[in-house]
Amino acid sequence: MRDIRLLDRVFMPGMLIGPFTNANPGLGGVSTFVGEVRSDTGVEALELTHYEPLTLPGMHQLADRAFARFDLMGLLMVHRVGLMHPGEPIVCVSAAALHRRDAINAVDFCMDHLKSAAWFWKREKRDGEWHWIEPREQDHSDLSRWQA
Amino acid sequence: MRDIRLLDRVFMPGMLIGPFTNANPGLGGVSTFVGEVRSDTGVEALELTHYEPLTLPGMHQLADRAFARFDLMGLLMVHRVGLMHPGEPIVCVSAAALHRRDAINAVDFCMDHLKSAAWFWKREKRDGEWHWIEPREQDHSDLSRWQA
Amino acid sequence: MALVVLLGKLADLAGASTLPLPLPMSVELNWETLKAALPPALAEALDDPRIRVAVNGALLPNKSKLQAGAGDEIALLPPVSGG
Amino acid sequence: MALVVLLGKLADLAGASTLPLPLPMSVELNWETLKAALPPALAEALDDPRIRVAVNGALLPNKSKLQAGAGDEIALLPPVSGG
Repeated sequence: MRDIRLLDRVFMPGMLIGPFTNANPGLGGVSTFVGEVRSDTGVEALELTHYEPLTLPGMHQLADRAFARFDLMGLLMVHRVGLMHPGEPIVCVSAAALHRRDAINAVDFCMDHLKSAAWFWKREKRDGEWHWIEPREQDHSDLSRWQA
Repeated sequence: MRDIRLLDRVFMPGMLIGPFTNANPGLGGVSTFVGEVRSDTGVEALELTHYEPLTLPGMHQLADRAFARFDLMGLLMVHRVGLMHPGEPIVCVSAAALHRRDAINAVDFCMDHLKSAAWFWKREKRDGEWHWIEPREQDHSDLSRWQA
Repeated sequence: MALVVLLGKLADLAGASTLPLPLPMSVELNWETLKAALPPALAEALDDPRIRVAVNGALLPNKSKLQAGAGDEIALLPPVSGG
Repeated sequence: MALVVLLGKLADLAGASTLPLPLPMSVELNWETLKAALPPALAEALDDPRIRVAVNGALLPNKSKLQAGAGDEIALLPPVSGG
């Protein structure tokens, strides 16, 4: 079961994960990561821009790589785009597998690649002003973990 | 927010994770693993025995170690005991943190230690007969990942 | 009386998950006298070095140094099951 | 006409997220003529090697070999943001 989506409205991860889990009968484990807009950083709002002809195909290619690399039964990958506020979910990745190592590692893999290699551009509003977010060194080191 | 429990009845992870997420305002990410009784293996039922004076304190000590090792805002660790059937959740571990690496690694750490070092004894019913489950080599190698 | 609690497959060997041991208050149990008071098949299994012992909820670092008596709960703990 | 799509901070530099380029059907755009048709501040930013280019949704392995014309969508893609 594969469910890859870009959403331009607020979503509740529980509404996705319950049906996703039920759609993979016989699974041994489900690993899930939900990222939210942080509220500790003085950010008033976050805007994610995507480029439709690359972003969604890029997420599907990432799902293909996850299915090729891990023994998965299902993969859910949902990413918000547009304007968001602190506390709102940005991303939800959930993997169902017979064995927990595959489920946990697939989510880790997808998160590292979504954050660093997927076609999203982010800007933050602080004190009423918008600032673009640059790539971070941490993201590159996260990615390099998977190149062995 | 710390929520460590043994449950002797069937539970729905979504009923735990929603309130847990809400109890950690300002989080950056929530990582969750849910393990279920597999249905592909011919197992008709699974029984988990625990020894109350060791099992729950052991889970709290594991939570202490996770809080000491990772930068966490909250940790949920719920384990079923008693008689279970295929498709029922056995374990749910959820970690809330400012940064995803802490959340993901804390869940991975807790799962490896819960499976291998916590005080649970499991037996499976196949073809009407109960069989005790022995420790697996895989679990030891999972644990050794954290000893660096 | 002392209470022996048997976990995992040790409960099968004993035919029960608890075994009350009638004991006068004055008697001290050590590892050898405990085993002598248990069913032979169970006693034999207990020397497996992977089997741990807890007295009143506290794990013993070395089960052969067991000291217990009337009123104590002695738990016999085989290796825990894997995933 | 060709359409230039600007992502991330390139949209700020251009003052818009799309720039229509009026072009006769017969004119071919290459990397230099594209830059010449764009606002100077934007054109200057584009030589940053981290900026990628896609034509009609296909990433170019080498943007300096760009070939496009009327009816094409040219996307200018700065590095994506980290976490």
